Amino acid sequence: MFDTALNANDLIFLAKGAGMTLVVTAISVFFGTVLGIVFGVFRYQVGPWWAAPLTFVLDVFRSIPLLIQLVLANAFVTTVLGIRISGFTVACGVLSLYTAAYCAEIVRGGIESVPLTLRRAARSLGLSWRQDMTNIVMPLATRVALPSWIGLALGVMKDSALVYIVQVVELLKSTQILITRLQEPLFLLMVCGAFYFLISFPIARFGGYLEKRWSHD
Amino acid sequence: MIEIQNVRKSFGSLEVLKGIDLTVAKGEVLTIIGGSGSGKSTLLTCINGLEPIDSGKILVDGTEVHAKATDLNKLRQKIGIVFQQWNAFPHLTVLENVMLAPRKVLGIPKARAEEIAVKQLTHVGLADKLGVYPTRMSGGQQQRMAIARALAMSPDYMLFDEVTSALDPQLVGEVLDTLRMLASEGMTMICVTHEMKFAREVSDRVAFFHKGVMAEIAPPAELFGAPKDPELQKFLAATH
Amino acid sequence: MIEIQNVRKSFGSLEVLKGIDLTVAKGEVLTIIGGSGSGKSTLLTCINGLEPIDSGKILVDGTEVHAKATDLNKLRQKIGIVFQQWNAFPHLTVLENVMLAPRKVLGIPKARAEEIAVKQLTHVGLADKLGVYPTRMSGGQQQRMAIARALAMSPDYMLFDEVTSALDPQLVGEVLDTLRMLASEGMTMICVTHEMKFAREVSDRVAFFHKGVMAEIAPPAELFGAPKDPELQKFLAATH
Amino acid sequence: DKLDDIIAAGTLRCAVVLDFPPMGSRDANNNPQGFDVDYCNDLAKSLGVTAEVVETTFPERIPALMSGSVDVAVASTSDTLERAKTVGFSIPYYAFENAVVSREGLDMANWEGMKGKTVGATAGTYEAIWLEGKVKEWGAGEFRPYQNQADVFLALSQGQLDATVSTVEVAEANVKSGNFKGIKIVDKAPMVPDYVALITLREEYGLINYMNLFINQQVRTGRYAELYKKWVGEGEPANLTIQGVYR
Amino acid sequence: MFNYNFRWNQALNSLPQMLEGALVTIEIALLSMLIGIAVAILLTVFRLSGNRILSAIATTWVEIARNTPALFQIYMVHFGLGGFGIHLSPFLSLLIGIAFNNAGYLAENFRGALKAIPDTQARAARSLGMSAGKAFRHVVMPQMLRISFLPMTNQMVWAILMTSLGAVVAMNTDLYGVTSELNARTFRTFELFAIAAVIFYVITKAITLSARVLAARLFRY
Ligand SMILES: Nc1ncnc2c1ncn2[C@@H]1O[C@H](COP(=O)(O)OP(=O)(O)OP(=O)(O)O)[C@@H](O)[C@H]1O
Ligand SMILES: Nc1ncnc2c1ncn2[C@@H]1O[C@H](COP(=O)(O)OP(=O)(O)OP(=O)(O)O)[C@@H](O)[C@H]1O
Ligand SMILES: [Mg+2]
Ligand SMILES: [Mg+2]
Repeated sequence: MFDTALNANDLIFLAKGAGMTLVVTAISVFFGTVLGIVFGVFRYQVGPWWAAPLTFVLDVFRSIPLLIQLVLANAFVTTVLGIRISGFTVACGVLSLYTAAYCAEIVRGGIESVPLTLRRAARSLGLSWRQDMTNIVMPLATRVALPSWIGLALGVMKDSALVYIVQVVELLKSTQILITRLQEPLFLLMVCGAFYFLISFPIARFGGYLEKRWSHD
Repeated sequence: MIEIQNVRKSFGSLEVLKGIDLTVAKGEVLTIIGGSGSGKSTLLTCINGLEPIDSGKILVDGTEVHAKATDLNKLRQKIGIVFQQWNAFPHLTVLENVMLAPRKVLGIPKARAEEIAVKQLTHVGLADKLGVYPTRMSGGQQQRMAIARALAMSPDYMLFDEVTSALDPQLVGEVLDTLRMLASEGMTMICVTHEMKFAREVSDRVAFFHKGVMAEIAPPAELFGAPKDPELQKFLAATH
Repeated sequence: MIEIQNVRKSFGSLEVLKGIDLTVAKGEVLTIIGGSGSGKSTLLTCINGLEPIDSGKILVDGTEVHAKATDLNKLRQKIGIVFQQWNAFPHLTVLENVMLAPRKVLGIPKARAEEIAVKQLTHVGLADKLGVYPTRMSGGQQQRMAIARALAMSPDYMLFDEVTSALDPQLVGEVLDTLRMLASEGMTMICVTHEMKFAREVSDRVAFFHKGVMAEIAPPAELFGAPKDPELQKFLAATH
Repeated sequence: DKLDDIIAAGTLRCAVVLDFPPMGSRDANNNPQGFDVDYCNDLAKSLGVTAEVVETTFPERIPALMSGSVDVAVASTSDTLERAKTVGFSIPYYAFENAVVSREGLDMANWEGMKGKTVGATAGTYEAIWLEGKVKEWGAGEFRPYQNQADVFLALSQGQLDATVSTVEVAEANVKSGNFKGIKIVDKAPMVPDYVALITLREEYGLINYMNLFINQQVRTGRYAELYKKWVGEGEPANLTIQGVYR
Repeated sequence: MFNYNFRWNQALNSLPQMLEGALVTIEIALLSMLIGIAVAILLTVFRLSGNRILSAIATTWVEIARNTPALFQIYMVHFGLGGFGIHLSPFLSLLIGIAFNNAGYLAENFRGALKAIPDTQARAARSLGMSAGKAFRHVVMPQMLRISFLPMTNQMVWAILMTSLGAVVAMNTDLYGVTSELNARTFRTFELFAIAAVIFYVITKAITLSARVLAARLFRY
């Protein structure tokens, strides 16, 4: 089973696909997290009533298959609006918003976990809202939110397998391309699955460890 | 001087403060006693502007707390406040807890802020706990740390809201001793407390709150010795 | 009859029971007292086979509890046990809690099981709570329900492990009254308790455990009146 | 218009399907190659611009065009009337015959043997639409549209499918490669030859006109036959004219 | 504002077909949840059993399900098993792929839920004479299911969303499959997928709302 026609070039090709998976993931997680923090803080700050429109929009991103989001966004931007942008940009844009939708919930949960009395204590020492947010809320909320955030980031990495639909050649797609040429589907899929697993598994375990450790304090 | 003039405050349809008038002079120690829900905590959080008020005025050294133009962050530096529980920032060491506000709010350089913090922590008897995280300390030590943290801002006034009521009985003493020490040093203080013995000993005046109204205010000997308000009489009977 | 013969039991390197010998006759009420960690709870859970033992023997009506051939599920039907807390199954109503074991273990038809359950619940004074979920009841009511649940299996023996110690003081009385009632009805009982007054009144004999050893056993008048063991004297001095 | 835009931009972006040998595939370095890739390069050269090959799947090629991610598709697109409502076709640049491919050990004498069997093809292709229609007509058997040609042959060789229909060229290439064990060509599929054309947006008459002339020139200059020999091999390339049609 | 001509009529004509597809999507999601819950309970029991081999099997299952893309899992069910001569129809491949994923995630949830149930509950049940199995079935499991009800609802939503991955195993009767087939024929990509998106949204909302109602009726304690 392991005698394979896979050559060094193919490995580089696969590595490029894996690189694309990681790049798309990194960009989306970065912008998604930034947006998620903004949305999450906003939702917490203005209360459920004023945040309702935002809540609805974010909810939509969590209620529609990512594949359809990608197809729709691509069709909308390029066909309907007639703007020429690359599939890569569409993929990163959609995945970022998708990430932000989940991240906002995590952020809100994290902020809510900081006892109100602690925030009052900070404010009554003369700390401004911003200083309270950066010095008290952020460090404490991070402890609560980080494990879920790690789970989210890994989820985005796995979901990025779907961006092939907008012509981005990521890991799973490069694997399929090689399968077409080499016709060794099982072996190549194993390699591909192992890649995801080897990245995801240790990080997921690390997240679990952090959760356990921090819930003890 | 803290001047409270006819202050009213409601949460929704619940009127919590029904026109409070009260003046606390420089150097005075005022204790507030009263049943649960009578509005004591609410009054304290109004004094340093954490809660808005519906009508009336609160002046601290002549500055109106709830005026639009007032810089609350600046005003709060004058008024230290310590709450019942959850006072310590759990992610910072004791020293860092106390240094935080001087550095971030007053912009004091690190070395100088540390000096101040060590001084105040020594003052409340925590000189040996500097590097410790609050979760590793007893409730009484955490409360004393919170006091040091407020003192590090060199406030002119200190507000204490039942700082001992979440503590195990054997830890209450050490915190009350710290308050006594502050009182003897001439700090202007408003203490909400259930410790009648402490109130009697330390206060210049004691105020009794009942259902959002300040029903009686008098020097402790008079208030405890010859209570006039019938609700106060009931209250004292129940607590003795 | 419950016969405990030289029972030893360790958790890892910690020896919790260091050779216990004890016999409880039919109809007897035995109380066990002793400090925290002295092995009282462990002994009870060994009696109904929830915990294995390292050496020695426990016989219930002549059946060896820890013998391989013993059908523990069958044996446990004879021995009711009620723990300190978390006894009630929160997803079932009071009635369902009590009916569960008769139906699932004994295979009694629903109608008959309900009859039994209602009878036992009435017995412990919960006839008006049948459809209520345990989380809606006080701790004392939950404990009485747990007693009724054990009684519904018509056990020959009842073991009680500090059934009142997680309760608010005002709820303790109602549960102790239920135990008293059972004792007066002739149930064979082993009660681990910290309630000395109860032990004195109800027990035929009282056993004092200290660090895994049964240091003294005697009728209550003798044990409380003239304690011989020095540790028991200390223990009684501390609790009085 | 688009023709000017392409010349101004200096690049021609072609959608090509790369799991469809010999028309499109990847070489050992995983670079695109094949008949369609060469046609794209020729078209770019004639325009005096550089070619950029964008890989698409069969189901994706028209959306890619509509969304402007490519300028034209050189992707063996069958010129159906239904599609002509949405996109603009050139004259045919190639014509496929289709073959029925089945597994060894399966008793299938001719194309009618597919009746009642589990058959499949690449989603969205000419032969898939034909085959699905046949299955409906027979009222027996099952049709499965896979996402790409490779999956179809993989399913066939695993025994998940009993037969497929694909172009003769593709069928022969895959049977010959030996990558898929136990598949064999059974029969020609009784379909009208599958004429395929270059496509671009419906309203780009200038570009369509240019492409028509380009295809004509390819045949005239012998480039058509040359590339046929290079990619398909022996035999005659299909005649792109249809007898008895006024043009 | 747009140069694009929306042709909603043409797409809306396909609505009946798409709604039929939606039914298939719901069917797959529901079945995959039922299978997923049953298997997850089994995996949970395996992990509790103390048997090395059983708990290794369960752990492997859980970790693969949680650490590889669902798309990959579904593809492997079809072509991976196919390589061993096990041929599953697109429907079954998709169903089993999603159920595999569900079971892995749910088993992890159940484990967390079990930690939240005090072990005195099982002890109380055992001391009433219940066997380990009965104690688990009648006392522990119902409480576990209650604690994991919200995660289960989320997983159900995920199952609905995952049906869209069926195209890789030639699934063409579910909502996504029907939509993409219509798209291949008419190329009204935006209109068709917009309608599909709305249907998906309605389905997931219906699920979360009915889960809320169900929770209120099921868990009255
Ligand atoms: N943020 C709030 N929103 C709504 N109601 C509030 C809020 N804070 C306090 N209250 C209500 O206002 C009333 C007065 O509360 P306050 O905390 O001032 O009482 P207190 O005298 O400090 O009582 P205690 O001795 O229990 O601390 C109470 O009925 C309380 O429930
Ligand atoms: N499952 C266990 N694993 C390890 N150690 C245990 C376990 N159960 C009990 N122990 C230890 O055994 C000792 C005796 O425990 P036991 O619960 O029998 O004491 P007890 O007399 O009932 O005390 P208490 O009055 O506090 O209930 C204690 O030191 C306890 O920590
Ligand atoms: Mg208060
Ligand atoms: Mg015990």
